[in-house]
Amino acid sequence: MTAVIFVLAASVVFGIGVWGLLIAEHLLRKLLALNVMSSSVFIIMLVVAGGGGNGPDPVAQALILTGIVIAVAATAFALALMISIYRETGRASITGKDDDDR
Amino acid sequence: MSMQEWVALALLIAGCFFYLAGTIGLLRFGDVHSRLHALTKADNLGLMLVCAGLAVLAADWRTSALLVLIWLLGLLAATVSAHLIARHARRDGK
Amino acid sequence: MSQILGLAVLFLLLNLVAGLWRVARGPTAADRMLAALLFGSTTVAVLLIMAEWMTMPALRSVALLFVMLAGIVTIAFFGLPAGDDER
Amino acid sequence: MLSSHLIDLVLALGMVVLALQVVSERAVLRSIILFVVFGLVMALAWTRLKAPDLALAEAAIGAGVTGALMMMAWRRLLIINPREPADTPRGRSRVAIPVALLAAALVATIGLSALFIDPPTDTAGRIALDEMVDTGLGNPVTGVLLLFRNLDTLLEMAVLLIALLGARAISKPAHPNEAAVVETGTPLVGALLAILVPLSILISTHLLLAGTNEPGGAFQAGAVLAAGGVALVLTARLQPGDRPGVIAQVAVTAGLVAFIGIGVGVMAFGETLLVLPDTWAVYVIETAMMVSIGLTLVLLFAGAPALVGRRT
Repeated sequence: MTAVIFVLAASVVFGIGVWGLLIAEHLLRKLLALNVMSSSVFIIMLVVAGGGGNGPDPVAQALILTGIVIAVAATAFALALMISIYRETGRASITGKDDDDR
Repeated sequence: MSMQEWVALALLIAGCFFYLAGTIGLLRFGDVHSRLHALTKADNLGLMLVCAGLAVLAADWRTSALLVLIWLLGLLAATVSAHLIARHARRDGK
Repeated sequence: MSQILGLAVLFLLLNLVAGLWRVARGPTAADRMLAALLFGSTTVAVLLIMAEWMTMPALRSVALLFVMLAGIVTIAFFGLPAGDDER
Repeated sequence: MLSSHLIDLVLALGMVVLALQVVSERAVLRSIILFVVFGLVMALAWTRLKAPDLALAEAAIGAGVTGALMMMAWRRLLIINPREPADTPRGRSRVAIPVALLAAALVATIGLSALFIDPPTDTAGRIALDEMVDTGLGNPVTGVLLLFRNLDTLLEMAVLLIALLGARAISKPAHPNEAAVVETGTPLVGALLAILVPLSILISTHLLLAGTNEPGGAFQAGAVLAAGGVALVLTARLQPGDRPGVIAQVAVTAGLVAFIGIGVGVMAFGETLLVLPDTWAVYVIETAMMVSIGLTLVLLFAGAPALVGRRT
């Protein structure tokens, strides 16, 4: 029962993350949405992996642990990219009408 | 329920009561400073009572020592955080 | 007894949700910083009761980590410019 | 029993509402704060799913370090251009909602269907659990991370190093007080640090040593170390330096070097690659990884090649 609750909640959170990613124009907001999405994927991975008697599947836990650390490394690198883009172009958001105002 | 569980139950209920008091204070009070009062004082007393109840329940020294350490750190974190938040609120001119 | 521990956890979580609602609505940045305080006390109690209720002693180190994080998050929040609504 | 289902429901709803808030909030800073709260609620969800290792990592890294990184990035944007509007406009994308609903539905069907088929008997996890008994390690997660699938862990350390080198390559050197947040004048912060930073070192070594038998391990320990380091950088006790000393360079690469060194060195004794001899090797590698992860995350946060003590 716990599993079903969390899988449904995580799927909704994943949808919210996708929505956020699509509508956000500022790069920082896109990163926030991406992190929310990755968190929900981790929840689903663990719940789907099920587990032996005394707790969830250790291989799934190890993969998710690795995933959390790599997510923070990727986020840090993406933030550095964003800042240098902002320094060069003075803008940190991708607006839909980029090509019109060129 | 043994005597030990009755004592633990009493402490837990008292702790939950103070958490409730803290939350009501947070919801009802007007400005940040009075909310800080509610949160730091009532919640911390609630944490102490909950830790005491759990220590009685766990009834072993290692766990009780860890619970006391967690409570003391909670006290430290709450006091300094309240100070920083109040300072930040003052910077807004409140 | 374990049923009572479960109810205590539920009660504290509802307290947390009420507190977070207030903090999310709070007008000033300082109100939002109260969230760190909330997490430093209510969630710690939830974790400690869960450690006893679900017999998972590891949750006590998670609670210890939460207490530490509460202090550090408040320092980070302190960096928020005054009244984060404009800036 | 009823209360456990209600607890899960409250946590699940909390996750959904917070995620919605993070994404739809206008002011970026409010989104970041809500994101930290979302990470902490996620950590609670991990405890309900009986995965304390992940709760530790999610709280320390997911909420703590990531939240601090986002906040510091936003501050840097403001330093470059103080007129950056706080309320970032929301794009009008008609396709967003249908795509989001489709994605949610797809993920829900995958999750639910996987739940209701009966799992295969010999899953990797079960094999790992069976073979844990002769490794001398109590914690299966550490066992998987360092023994059965240690190539992943090795490559992950490489990813961390690449992220650090990449971030350093493209960012201008941070000027000294950019990361400092709290004027050093507040005495109370000094008192808090005097207790929190040694405590973070104590907790991280405890997590490291306990990691072989209970939840804990190099990643969580490194994340807790990073949390302490972030606190020092925030209060200007550690300031961005320009040239990394030898110690810093050795510390950052220690995890990778130790892993490769022992992993390859073992072949000299006839073992196959990356088969760790016994628990002492696990401890050595985990300690080196803890130091590397902690220092890398703090350097990424400070946005500088090195850190120096406060120039009084």
